[in-house]
Amino acid sequence: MAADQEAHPPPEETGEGDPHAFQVHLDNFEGPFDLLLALISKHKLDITEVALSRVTDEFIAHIRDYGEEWDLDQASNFLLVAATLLDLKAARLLPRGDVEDEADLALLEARDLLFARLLQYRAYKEVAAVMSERMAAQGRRYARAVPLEERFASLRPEVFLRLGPREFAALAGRVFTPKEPPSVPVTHIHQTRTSVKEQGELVVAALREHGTLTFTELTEGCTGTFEVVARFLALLELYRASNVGFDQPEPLGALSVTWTGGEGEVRVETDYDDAVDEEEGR
Amino acid sequence: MSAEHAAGVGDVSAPPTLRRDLEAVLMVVDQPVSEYDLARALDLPVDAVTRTLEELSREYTEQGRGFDLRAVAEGWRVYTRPECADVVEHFLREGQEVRLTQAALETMAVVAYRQPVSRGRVSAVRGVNCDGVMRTLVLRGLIEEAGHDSESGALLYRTTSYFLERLGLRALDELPDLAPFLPDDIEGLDDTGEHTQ
Amino acid sequence: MSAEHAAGVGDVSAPPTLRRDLEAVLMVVDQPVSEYDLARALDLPVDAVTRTLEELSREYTEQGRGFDLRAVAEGWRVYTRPECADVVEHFLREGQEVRLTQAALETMAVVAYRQPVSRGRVSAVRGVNCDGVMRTLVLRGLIEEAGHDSESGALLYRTTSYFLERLGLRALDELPDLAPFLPDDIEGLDDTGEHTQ
Repeated sequence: MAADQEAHPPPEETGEGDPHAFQVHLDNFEGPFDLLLALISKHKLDITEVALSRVTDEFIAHIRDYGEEWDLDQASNFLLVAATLLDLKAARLLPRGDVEDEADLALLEARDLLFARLLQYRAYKEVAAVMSERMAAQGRRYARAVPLEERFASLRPEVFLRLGPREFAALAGRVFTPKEPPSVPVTHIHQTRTSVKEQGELVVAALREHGTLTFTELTEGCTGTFEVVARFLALLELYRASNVGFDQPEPLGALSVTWTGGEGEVRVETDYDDAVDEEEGR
Repeated sequence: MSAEHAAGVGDVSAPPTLRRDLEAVLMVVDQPVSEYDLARALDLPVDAVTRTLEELSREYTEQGRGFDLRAVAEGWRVYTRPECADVVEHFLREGQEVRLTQAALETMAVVAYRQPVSRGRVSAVRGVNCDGVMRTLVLRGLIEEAGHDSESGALLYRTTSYFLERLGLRALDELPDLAPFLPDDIEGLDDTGEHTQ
Repeated sequence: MSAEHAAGVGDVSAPPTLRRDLEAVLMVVDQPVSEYDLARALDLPVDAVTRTLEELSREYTEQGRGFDLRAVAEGWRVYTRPECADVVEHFLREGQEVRLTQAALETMAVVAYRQPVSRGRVSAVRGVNCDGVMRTLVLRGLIEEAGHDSESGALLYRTTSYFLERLGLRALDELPDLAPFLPDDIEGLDDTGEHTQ
């Protein structure tokens, strides 16, 4: 039993991160919440805003490491969490004192929701550990289940099959039918891979041509959330470098973006780019 | 000696042979048997049966016996003591129970505390698709189908009595309380982790 | 009390846990066990084991327990005490029909259509360990051992005449053909339920 435990080590317990163990079990994470919890415990952090900002990069890096091995369900769940984390990180790129508009509030809500789900997941994970201990302890007890003594054999309680021969055969058919997991082609996901740099260049070109565009117009040609997020991040970078100006007359209204940069070459550099470039080059 | 014992334990209606008869019946069952079924077969009041079962269980422990009488899931059953597991495993030819994966344990935990619950809801809590794991848990007899949700029509699942037996519990309300594992401030969460307000 | 007992019974080399370990093993083995096998498993002298077994048997009688430890041809086994036979018979006769779980039904289906078949192969088809379920089906008299596989030496199982009776069939060849219940494209199935191509 001890050997079994070594062969299938459970992901780390919260609060007891062992960096070496973490490296070994990198591929064992089941779902984004599992990974986030492990990243947080690796840094011995509580689930706080600080924790999220510090683990975001590692989370994204982990997603990259998976390469093509994702199934659609897993990938979309991870992307959902990744998008939320990126949003939160993006919010921190905004100049200080600009945290009270609706978009920021929405981000705060997204953060709270992520926290809440993470906390809930952690609770179930911990109670699962309690169940595991109980099952292990109970598994050490063996129930008496022995054949009836001959004198009682004829008195055996009848077994109630609830099935006729045809139903029984139908059941057998179901059992013998191979269980191929439903598969959805995931190749199209990879076509949407992009980089902030690449999307930034498109944004710069479009703004230079038109001067002012709404965010909706800027993201019209996007083929997925991935590209929208990349263009949004690119805009934040351009804003930080004073190459664009934003105007949003009313909360939740259209966001218009105006080119304020010069004619010279503008490169959109972000800390996500290195990562994505590496991947593109692979 | 047994007669003295039984007289001291049971009420006036419990015959001195009750203790002995219960032990004999427990020797031939191959699944947990309820106090109710035992009382009916012996034609005795349930509370006399229950008291005697509890007394026997205590006695086995006090005498340091290698077996134990335990109330689990749907009734009482004789088990070996955990301390003797090594030598018992040597004699039971069946392979050891395969340990559940972490994913299966977590999924089972969500079903246990949220039952009856749909696969979609379990997946939402864990943040990952749980369909395959749920099927494994059904095959293992730990969870089972429990009808359809009246609103969404989604197939619902609940834990089985085998689940209780494997955990050594009598009933679902003996499951450890989830509250200590949850922080105080997320009581407004509904099943999907969203705030209800 | 148990420690005193063991010390008084065994020789100097018998550990105080011997009594407890023997009780545990005897409570769950599904056939009589010889002193020799017990001694080998516990790594103790045969005579220490034999003395302890005899002492336990005497003790159960003295305490008026409902069970009894007796040596038969092949070894030692726990039996119900003859005085309790009426109660046990009554309990068994009045007992309700046993409903099989889904896991048990599926396991039985694999045995029925693949017999003679080993536990390993049944587990492979169902995708989960079936050892415990197979044991239950044997106890229920629905399947039985059917010799060893000539190549692998694995123990094989087949269905019993009781199985046929419960299903309302006279012979195995009355089992409905499986083909209409299988998808068209899995004719190349091997025994493990996997595509051979």
